[in-house]
This record gives sequence, structure tokens and C-alpha cells, in this order.
Amino acid sequence: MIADWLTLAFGAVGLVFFVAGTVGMIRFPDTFSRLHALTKADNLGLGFIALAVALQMESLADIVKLAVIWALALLAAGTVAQLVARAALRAEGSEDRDA
Amino acid sequence: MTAAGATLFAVLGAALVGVGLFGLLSARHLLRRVVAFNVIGSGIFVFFGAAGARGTGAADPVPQALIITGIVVALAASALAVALVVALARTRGAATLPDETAPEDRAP
Amino acid sequence: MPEPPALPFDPALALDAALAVAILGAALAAVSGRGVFRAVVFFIAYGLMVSIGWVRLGSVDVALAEAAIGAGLTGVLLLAAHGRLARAGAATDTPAGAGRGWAALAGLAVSGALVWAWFALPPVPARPGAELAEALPRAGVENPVTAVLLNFRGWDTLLESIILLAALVAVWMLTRDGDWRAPLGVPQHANAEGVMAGFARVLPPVGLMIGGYLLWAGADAPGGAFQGGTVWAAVLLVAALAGLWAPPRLEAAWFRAALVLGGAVFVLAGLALAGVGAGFLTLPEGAAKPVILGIELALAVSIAVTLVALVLGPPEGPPDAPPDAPPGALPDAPPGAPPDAPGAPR
Amino acid sequence: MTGWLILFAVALVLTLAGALWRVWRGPRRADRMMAAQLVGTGGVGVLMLLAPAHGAAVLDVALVLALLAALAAVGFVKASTPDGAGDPEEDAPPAGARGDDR
Repeated sequence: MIADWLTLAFGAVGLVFFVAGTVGMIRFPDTFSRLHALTKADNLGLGFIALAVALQMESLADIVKLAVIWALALLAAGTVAQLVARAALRAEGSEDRDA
Repeated sequence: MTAAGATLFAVLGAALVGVGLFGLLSARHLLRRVVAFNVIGSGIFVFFGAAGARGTGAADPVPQALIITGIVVALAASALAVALVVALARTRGAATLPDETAPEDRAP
Repeated sequence: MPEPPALPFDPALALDAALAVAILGAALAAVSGRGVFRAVVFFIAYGLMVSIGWVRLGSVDVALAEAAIGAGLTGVLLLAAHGRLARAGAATDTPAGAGRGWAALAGLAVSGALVWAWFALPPVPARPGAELAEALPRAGVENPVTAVLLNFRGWDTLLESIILLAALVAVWMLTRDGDWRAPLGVPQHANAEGVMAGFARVLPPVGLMIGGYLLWAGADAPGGAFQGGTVWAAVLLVAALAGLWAPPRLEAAWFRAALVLGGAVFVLAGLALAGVGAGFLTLPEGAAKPVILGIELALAVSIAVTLVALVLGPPEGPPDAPPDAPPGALPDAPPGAPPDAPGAPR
Repeated sequence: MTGWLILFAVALVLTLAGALWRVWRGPRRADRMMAAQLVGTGGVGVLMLLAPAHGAAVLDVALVLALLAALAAVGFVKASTPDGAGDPEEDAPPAGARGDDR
């Protein structure tokens, strides 16, 4: 069944992006590059996983729900990246290294 | 849920209660004690939920209902605990109990 | 086009094991090491992963509640508290006491006892929850968890809504004398064109819809008053934090009505049912569903308002209100109250 | 088919372990907060992958997680502003802003 093969393919691609995001978060030198890697990679990964799962869903409602979930995740990621980056920028001077 | 899966989560729940108890007894900062106490609470819920999930079919609804009620009450209790910690920190300048404050960080 | 090959092994146990290790790791990290902020962030990540654990345990209703509470409210509550402690100079972690060895021993002992108790449990009955299964058709709702929460054990849920109120009153008792008339929590403000305000304009409508959906779906699918009310609380909180919705004062009439709505409707329904001879809180088979949905709606509203008030915290007015002449404070602070008396001026 | 999806879910949970390592290392609060955000997004991914096996209701859990994923970060960002109730994108807090404890 073509849908199953596509599910496997999209799932694998989604996973690659998630791993890329995580590796970026671990390897990148400073906070802002990590922020960048994180927000872009794992949200794209989530999109592919949503696509992969959508192919397995029977009812249209579930497919629409998957799209809404991805849209909300994008909204959240964009907001968080912007606000946390701004907060980190402003806290540059003050000593916020305490754990 | 397979028996092995339920046992795995039961052992997880038991371990979480132990970890939370360790945190509660060893932490001196009060906000950390609130976090540790919440870990104990959710460990008990996981243990109880695993007991309810031992059957072959869907998880037993009665434990689920009690756990949902427990989760909401645990949040309310944590909100109260946090408000107390903040109020104490404002009057004492330190979020530790008076008799446990290390001499060097006692409020001036 | 041949089917993709089935997996030679069943990965379910591998998933549960990986999840259990991640959850336990997050919990261990939350209680060990130094740093209050790190402990709080670990606990937030811990809550997110536990909600996945609940799905693996087949308890989707609990997963919904854990997700809404863990992702939505616990994080804001603890991080706001950490911020307040930091400004009061009380956020630096104090090194753990000397008794760590004993604490570890106690933890191990309790864990060991629980694991032993697990294997000492009586064997699973042939058909677990048999009595509930045969009573379910008369419950008025198909979702067994909602049936238990609102019908068979409605008494617990009624008391629970009163417990939430009690916790809120206890939080309010920490209000400083001059602040009783101030709105709840600290006055919030945000850049009107900023990302936070924009986010707080988009999220609440979506959240109110999703909360309503969860509340409605709760009759025959996972969901219900708690999950719906908690999602409502979370999005209301976002609007409050971005300064788009001004939290009410204690004496706001609608606010007080919303707080007691859930408990009141529950008790009135119980009394009405007792009146018609069905007995307090025993829902007659025919009318069960509308009564349950009515109670759930009132409960969800109360839970939402109560949780927002709990997370916002006691009312805090502007700092420069002179302590001994508070602007119409309800309990008049004795002039020149001794500085360290509780509720003393700032 | 659901077996493959659960295998993907196992891999995703391992990436969450990578995020937990970043929460431990830090070194800055923003790093920890972003790692927690990754745990949230990864969690949504795992829940999606579990939906075919556990039923479509699991998507509601993913929906709630995705909806509320940003709340902890909003709480963190507000707590890091000078008076704890502001917005990092605000230049100067408005005059009436309540300064917290001296």
C-alpha cells in the first residue's frame, strides 16, 4: 500500500529533522545559535511526522486535527523563540548563569 | 496493557516516590521541596495508575477518575505551598526555614 | 505494491522502557544538583513526559489532565514563584543538609517497599471493573471515567471543587493588609505591539474552543470538566500575563459567583434529586446526561476561574501605599504595626 | 504499521534525552528553557506517533500540549523582566509599573 510506504518515508524524514535539531542544540557554541537550530529543525520534523501519521488516519477530522496541532506548535515555537531570545539578550549583562 | 508494561510503570512509580522522598528530605530550599513533593505525588499516581492498568482491556476507570481529581488538587496544594514560600521569602529574605538557614546566608 | 514488512519484534516495551528512563532521569535531576531554576525546568519537562506515560498506560483522560496541568499551569506557577524569590534575593540554592545519606536510604526503603507491595498484589480479577461495566449503560454517558467522576462518585468531585476553593481562600490569607482592594496578582503589562501581546490575542479564542470541545467530548470520549476547565484556565492566564485581561478584585461580584458556581450547581442538583426522591446526587437513568453536562459546565467554569486565581496569587497593590493608612483596606492594619508582624507593611 | 510508528516514537524519546542533557548543562537559563520547549514539541511528536496504536483520542492530548507549549516560556520570560510582570520587548516599563521588593 503506497500510503504505508509514504508514512515510513515521512516518519523517517521527520525523525532526521528532530535528531538534527537535538544535535544542533547539543553541539552549537552559544545560546542564540542553539535557539535557532531548535526552533527550525524540530518544528519541521513535527510537520513531517504529522504528515506521516495523517496517512494512517481514517477520518478527515483527525487529519484536520493533526494540521491544527502542527499549526499551534509552530505558533508556540515562534513565540517562544522570539521571547526567550529577547530575554536572553537583555539578560546578557546580568549574571544569569546561576543554575 | 501487557503485564510487563504495567509492572514497568509500577516500578517507575515506586522509584519516583523514592526519588521524591530523597529530594524532600535533602533539599533545604523550600521551592525545591515543593518540586520534590510533587514528584512524590505523581509517583503515587503512576503506581496507582499502573495497578489500574493491569487488566487486559482498557485501564480501569475508577483509578483514572481518582487520579484526575488528585492531579487537580495537587496543583491547588502546590499553588498554596508556593504562595507560602514567596510570603516567607519576602519577610525573611531567604527561602529556607529559620532553623535550617546556613549562617552565611541568614537575612541581614 | 507489496506491504512494508512488519517489525520482527514488538517495540512497545522498548518505548515504555525509554520513557521510564527519561521520566526517572528528569525526576532525579530535579531533586539533585544545585540550582532552583534548573530543578523547576526539569520538573516541567518531567510533567510533559509523564503525560505520555499516561497514554502508554491506556489512561487518556489522565494524560489530558496531566498535559493541561503540567504544560499549562505548573510551569507558569513555579517560574513566576522563582522570579519573585529571585527579586526577594531568595532564589540562590542553599546546599543540601548533611542528612543526604539518610534521605537516600529512606527513599530506597520506600521504593523497595512499594515494589514488594506491587508483587504482593492479589491477582487481577477475571474481568476487572465488571460491576462498573454493567452499570455503565445506566450512567447516561459512555465515557466510563466521566460516569465515575460525575455520577457514580459524584460526591468526591463535589468535595474536590470545595477543596479548590479552600486552597484559594488560604492563598488569599497571605494578602498584605494594604492590598486587599488590589486586583489579583501583580499588575501585568506587555508591549502592545509585541509578540507576547500578539500571542495572547490569538491563543485564548483557540483555547476557549478547544476547552469547550474537551468539555463536550467528555461525555463519550476522553475529556470532561477538569480537562476543559484547565485549558480554559491556561489560556485565560496567558491573556492576564500579557495585560490583555485585567484580573478581578476580590469583591468583584461576577468573580465570586464564578468561583462558587461549580460547587453550588452540584449541591443544588443533589438536593433537587433528593427532593424528587431519587436520593442526594443519585442521577435517575433518564435525566442523567443533561444533569451531568449541566454540572460539568458549571464545574469547568469554576475550575478555570479558581485555577487562574490560584496561579496569579494573592492581590498585590502598588508598593507605595502607606502602611498605616491603607486605601480602605478591609481589615484595618493597626497603625504602626510592629515590622515583623504577619501582613506587616512592605 | 503501528509497530514502525512506535519504533519512531522510541527514537523520538531518545532525542528528548538529548534535550534533558541540555537542561542539565545549561549554562544559561534561556538554554534550559529552550530545551524544555524541545521536550514539549518532541512530546507532541511522540503522541502523534502513538495515535494509530492508542486511538485518535491521543490526538487531543497532543492538541493540549501543542496549545499550551508556550506557557512555561511566557512565565519564564515575564519572570526575567525587572519587575517580574513585564515583557522583554518593552523598552521601559510604564511609570506605574509596580517595582517588586527593593
